[in-house]
Amino acid sequence: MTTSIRGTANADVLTRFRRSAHWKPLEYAFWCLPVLAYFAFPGNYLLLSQIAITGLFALSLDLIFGYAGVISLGHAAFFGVGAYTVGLMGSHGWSDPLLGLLLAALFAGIVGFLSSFLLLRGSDLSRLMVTLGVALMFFELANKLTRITGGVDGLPGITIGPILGVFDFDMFGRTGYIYSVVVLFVLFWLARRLVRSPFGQSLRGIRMNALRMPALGVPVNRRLVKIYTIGAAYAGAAGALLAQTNQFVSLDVLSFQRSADLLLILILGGAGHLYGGLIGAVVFVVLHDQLSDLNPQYWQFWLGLILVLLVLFARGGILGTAQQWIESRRQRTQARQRAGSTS
Amino acid sequence: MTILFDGIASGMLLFLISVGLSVTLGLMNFVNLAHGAFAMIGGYACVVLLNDYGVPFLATLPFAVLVPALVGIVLERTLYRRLYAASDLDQVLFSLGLVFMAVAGAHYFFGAQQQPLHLPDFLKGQIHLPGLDVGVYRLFLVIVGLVVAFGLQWSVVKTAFGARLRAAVDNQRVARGMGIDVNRVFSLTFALGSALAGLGGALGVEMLGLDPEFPVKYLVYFLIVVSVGGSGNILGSLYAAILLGVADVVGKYYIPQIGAFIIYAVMVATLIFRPHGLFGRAHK
Amino acid sequence: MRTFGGFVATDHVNLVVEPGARHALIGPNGAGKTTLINLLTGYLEPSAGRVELLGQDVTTMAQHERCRQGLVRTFQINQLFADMTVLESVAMAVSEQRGLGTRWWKPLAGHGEVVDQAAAILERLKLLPDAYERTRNLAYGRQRLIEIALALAMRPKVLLLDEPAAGVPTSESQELFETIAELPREVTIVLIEHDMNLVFRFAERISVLVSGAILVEGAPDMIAQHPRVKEVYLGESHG
Amino acid sequence: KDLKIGLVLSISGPFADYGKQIRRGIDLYMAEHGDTVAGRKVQLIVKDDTGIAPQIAKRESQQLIINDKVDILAGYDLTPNAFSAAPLATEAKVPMVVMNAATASVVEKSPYIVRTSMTMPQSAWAMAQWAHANKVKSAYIVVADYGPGHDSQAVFTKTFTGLGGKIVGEVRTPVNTTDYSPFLQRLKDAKPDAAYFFVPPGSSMVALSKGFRELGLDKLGIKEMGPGDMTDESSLAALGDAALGFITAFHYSDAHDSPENKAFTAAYAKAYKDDRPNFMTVGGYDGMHVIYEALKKTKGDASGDAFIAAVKGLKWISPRGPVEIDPKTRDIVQNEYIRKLERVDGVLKNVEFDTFKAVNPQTP
Amino acid sequence: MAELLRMEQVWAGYGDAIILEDVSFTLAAGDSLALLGRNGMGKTTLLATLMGATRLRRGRIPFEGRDIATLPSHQRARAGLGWVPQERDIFRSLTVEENLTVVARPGEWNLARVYEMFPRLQERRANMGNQLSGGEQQMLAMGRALMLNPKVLLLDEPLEGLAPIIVQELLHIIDRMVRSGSMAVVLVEQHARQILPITRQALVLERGRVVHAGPSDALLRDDAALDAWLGAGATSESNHETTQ
Ligand SMILES: Nc1ncnc2c1ncn2[C@@H]1O[C@H](COP(=O)(O)OP(=O)(O)OP(=O)(O)O)[C@@H](O)[C@H]1O
Ligand SMILES: Nc1ncnc2c1ncn2[C@@H]1O[C@H](COP(=O)(O)OP(=O)(O)OP(=O)(O)O)[C@@H](O)[C@H]1O
Ligand SMILES: [Mg+2]
Ligand SMILES: [Mg+2]
Repeated sequence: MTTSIRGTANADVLTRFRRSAHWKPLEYAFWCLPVLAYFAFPGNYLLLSQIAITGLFALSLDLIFGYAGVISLGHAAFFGVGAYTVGLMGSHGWSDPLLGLLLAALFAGIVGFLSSFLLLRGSDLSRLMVTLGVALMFFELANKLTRITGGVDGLPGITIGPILGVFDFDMFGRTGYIYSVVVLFVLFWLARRLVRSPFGQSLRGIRMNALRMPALGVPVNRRLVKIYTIGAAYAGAAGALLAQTNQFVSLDVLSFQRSADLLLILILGGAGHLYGGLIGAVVFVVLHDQLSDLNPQYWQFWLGLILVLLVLFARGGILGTAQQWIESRRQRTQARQRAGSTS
Repeated sequence: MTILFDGIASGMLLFLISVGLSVTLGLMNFVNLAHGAFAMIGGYACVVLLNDYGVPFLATLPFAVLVPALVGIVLERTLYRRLYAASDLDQVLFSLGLVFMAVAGAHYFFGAQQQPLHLPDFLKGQIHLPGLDVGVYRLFLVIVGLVVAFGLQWSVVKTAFGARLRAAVDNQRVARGMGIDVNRVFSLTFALGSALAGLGGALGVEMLGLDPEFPVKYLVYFLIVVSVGGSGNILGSLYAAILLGVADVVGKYYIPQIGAFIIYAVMVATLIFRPHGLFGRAHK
Repeated sequence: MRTFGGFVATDHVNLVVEPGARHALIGPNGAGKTTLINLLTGYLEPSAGRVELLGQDVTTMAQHERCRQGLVRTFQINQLFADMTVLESVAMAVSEQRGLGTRWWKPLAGHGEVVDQAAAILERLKLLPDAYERTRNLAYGRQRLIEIALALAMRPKVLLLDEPAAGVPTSESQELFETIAELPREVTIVLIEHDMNLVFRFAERISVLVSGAILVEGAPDMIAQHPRVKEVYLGESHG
Repeated sequence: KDLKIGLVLSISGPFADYGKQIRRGIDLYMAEHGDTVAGRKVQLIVKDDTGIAPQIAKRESQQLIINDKVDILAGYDLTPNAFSAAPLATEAKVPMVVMNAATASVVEKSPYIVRTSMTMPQSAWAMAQWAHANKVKSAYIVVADYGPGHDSQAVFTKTFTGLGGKIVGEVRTPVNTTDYSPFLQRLKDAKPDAAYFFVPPGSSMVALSKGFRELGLDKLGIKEMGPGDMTDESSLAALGDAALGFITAFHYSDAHDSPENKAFTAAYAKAYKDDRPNFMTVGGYDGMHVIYEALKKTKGDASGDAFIAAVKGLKWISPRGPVEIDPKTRDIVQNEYIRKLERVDGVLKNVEFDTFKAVNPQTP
Repeated sequence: MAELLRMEQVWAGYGDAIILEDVSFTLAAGDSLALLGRNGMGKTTLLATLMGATRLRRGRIPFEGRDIATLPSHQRARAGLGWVPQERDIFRSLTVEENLTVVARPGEWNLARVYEMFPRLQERRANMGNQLSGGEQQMLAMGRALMLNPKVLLLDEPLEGLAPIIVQELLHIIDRMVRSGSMAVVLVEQHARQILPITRQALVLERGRVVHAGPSDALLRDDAALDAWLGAGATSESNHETTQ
């Protein structure tokens, strides 16, 4: 061990840190995938846009759960608010998609802001239950207001105008797919900046040790309210995308199943990495699609089995496991070097 | 009066089907969402014996307790054990996986349809008292519920076993280092939780029905009871269940329009004001 | 005054710490020293009484506000960020101190001054070699240093140290105290410590807390000779 | 060239039983009538929509159209799923045979939709008519708080009060209600001549009828009635004797007395032991019938316009009785039977005892 | 003195990381061992390895003639190892008294004796474990280990955070226990000066390896060696600047 790390050594240490926020080659590669998929699977644009939308939805949960550590089993509430915003606008003749997206995010954000105050105290379990309770109440509300929401049957006949007045949503879902991916990318890019900023770092701090943060001058509650609102707005945007690409909204956008699946997707991919939600969405949606084609009656069984195996052998989700693997390899090489130098 | 009694009885049913979860989640701190699957095993054990083998209802109950307990022990030894130290979420994910498998399995073996259950005559009907009509089965539930609650409280929570369990939950590594056989304590407790789940499942068939979706359908209710009661507290779950049952039934009688809202509203309100449940302590 | 249920943990403590003081707080285990710090920083609310900071009443001020006013503490039992690297933890604290905590556009690593300052603190505490190590993988003693580093990052006006040297080997605790002693004279320091070598060398004034109340207060020499203090706290070996 | 039919059904999830029965109806029909029609071999491609999941249903339908290039879409056991797929049928001009989804407005969502099941209003209308004709002056309504419940409630109320009956109380209960006693207690206090129920079959129905008897409402002479979904053949086993005497209006009972139904039930019993056909089986069975007949007429042309033209006005004797595809709405016109739940030779049956002929599916 | 506990060429660590390399020592009944070393050198890891709470890669650990290397942790405790973990690790949701009784095994140490030794604990007996002051937790951890009536007591920095008067008392008690031969003790401590006088032999760890083993009194006199292994200040109050 050397004790004097002045000058160049110090600078070296810091450059490594400074570089940590740059885009990595792997990330560039990742974002080529949606483009490749566009050419590779022309008949599957609906599936692909569903992946993008689910990915965005998972991203929204990652912001509040993966970074700030606020667990939610009711995230579908915001998704649903976004979807119904677009749906109701669409069935009343307000068909501009970008305006719809914006308003959906706005409304979901407002609902998120208001409900965030319910979450400020409490343990994981109570947060889980409070979010769940709120979402269930939203579900019941939409169910009861059959006249406005169409209830279980849903809101058919939503008209969505062309994007920017030019690109029409077609049956093959091509426009919808490009639109979803572009929205996803833009929002991802913003989120990426956010989580690497001081604000994002303070969220991680809150997740790891919320008790310590006030002693660093951090108003924990205010930060939580902020990120919860942002996460809700993101979820609302995802809901809006779903409503727009499907031109249909029904109660299932608010369902418990959706919240639960979402949590599953995020954990599957690995929470707290931003990409975890996206990868989880790809894997989950594709798996679901394939398994239910192969073995429709028992696809749930295989899904269950995969979950169990995942938790037993690949904790931390796909990205978490990859990271662990890299870290343990690093440790092993270190150990080997040490053994070499001491002997 | 009758409404109040019905409320208590429906609370007792809530308690019975979720008490197993109070044990695994509340005492062991394992977020076992597969609780409903164990309850379902108990339910099917009861129904199959009753319908296919003609075993009388009460005589099926021991099996409804034993079968899930055995399954519980086996799963605990092989799978659950590896996850005690895992995060809540990993436990959630894992047990959800089990639920999915259980649902598909039940589909495969028993089909998608509701299972019939026919109570013996002495458990049917109502006793009419002045001003109070008491459903016999409801009364039966109330009695069983009380026996289970107080039995558990005195045999597990307040004893040396309970202290060892809490120690093991607080810090497994150190508990082992202090000579506590953590594995055995956990195995036994888990088996107990599964057994209670099975009992609740069997007793619940009459009122909740039984089909492969059972573990998913009532999951939310199990969780509500345990979280409102506060984890680590059996009697807390009992009081919470009764509170919820009464609120639900009374609400439905007097203001039926608001239907399902009541139970959720009670839960959310409770958890906002008492984040660790009515009787819970800060934990974990 | 603070009670837990019926138990009185600190009882009508009147403690005045002068600006720029080097003040030690000692007393038997369970005397209420940590509780007192918790009260000062707003971690606990007093059942009765007032807390003033630099002439301003802060009794009802939230914890983080007091911290921003310069009232900074360390914890007796480490309160760290297990999954962050050492550099990240400290850089986070620095950025909060500079009021950047709500900036969400520029990456933390892009705030040059913040990173430099964090690195300087790590260097001062000899933590640089572990800059990229995750906190949880460090031995206890090194984690202890991060606790101090976080406090230093907050540029305290008043620094409350709760057994900072516990778990740090003697050799390194010496260095640690030198680092603390190097802090500018304007910084007021209140120290809780059971290692009398450190206390007597460092403190200019000592208060002895017993059963939630101040027993005596005075210069180190006086305390070391005080018979009651010897009886309840120091024992025979000192003085 | 093969005739590809894309089936979108609930094969997993809470409605798996629907998918199963519809599929059996289809298979029975094909077993009886061969797998070739108008010179084209019929090929089924089955997709699972996993329950109420409109975007999955839409996606599966789209893939069926684009990737599998199916000629006909069929299945659709749940209304939202049918709604979401309807625009695709319109855009691709593919016929869409709805075999269950029962909300009245489904057929309006695309000119290429034809329905072979039923609508909610049909049974509610028939029930109200029958109640009025049988001296029921006042009724109390208990329906599950969701779309179909709301529909059923509205049609019953409108028809019944139109005929001069009185609704003395109504309540919408949460879909997953397990204990109906508070609601039934209110019903008891209101002392109606009859109770009109609509709750999902399965656990809710079991709980409802057990509660009804536990409170002794049957002994007070209050008639129990409602749409026949609640006592469909698949759920009878679980119901047991708890609902004996329940009066329902519906278009199909496996106890329907006709040679067509005898043959149908016999074929079913032979193929699937220990199980009984229900209205969904018939929906699937008749759906295939419509496809076969239409193709015979068009000589194998399954393009949307030709197919729909051929379907309009189609008439045949189904196992459920005489039926017709309404040329205007492409919806099914059929008899509604009034039945009573009884044990016949130890088996629970919906025994038909009254008939309303050719009931219009769109709010009669 | 008869051999009680031995470590033979033990390699151990956490996960993939190997911390202890080729560590051996022997402890006789009634013997006492001071385990020294700077921060992060593996002292805690060594105790945890004895308790079976790390990943053992290689080596044997005979205890009373039986190799306990493969025994699960709780059986080692029952066989006679008593552990005071460095971070105290009090059971938070048990009261002070439950913390003590939950691990109790028959022997000379019982509730009354522990309370006699730490009257403070008796005063706080109904407190929850997580509502104790730092020093009280330390006392409780010590008391809890004694309730096991172990043959070997493993103490990981037990003096940390205790008031000087208690420290002196505790050192006395340990000294007495060792002298009376009732219990063997392994003592980890930063303050070498305080414990070398009351232990018989000393072991110094450096980066997971044993760099010195020998009688305590010799080491106590050998300032140079102490300086080299434990850093300046370990030996004297005066301080020099840099050390490697
Ligand atoms: N939450 C609590 N509930 C009840 N009693 C408590 C709580 N927190 C602390 N105490 C009690 O208050 C007393 C003072 O504790 P405090 O932590 O302030 O002591 P201390 O002086 O810091 O001691 P030490 O030197 O051992 O750290 C202790 O006896 C402790 O048991
Ligand atoms: N759980 C763990 N996982 C991985 N590495 C660990 C873990 N605990 C400790 N280490 C590493 O093992 C090494 C030895 O740690 P150990 O705690 O045994 O040191 P120590 O000598 O007890 O130090 P201290 O005096 O600070 O208590 C350190 O380098 C530490 O980083
Ligand atoms: Mg303290
Ligand atoms: Mg250590």
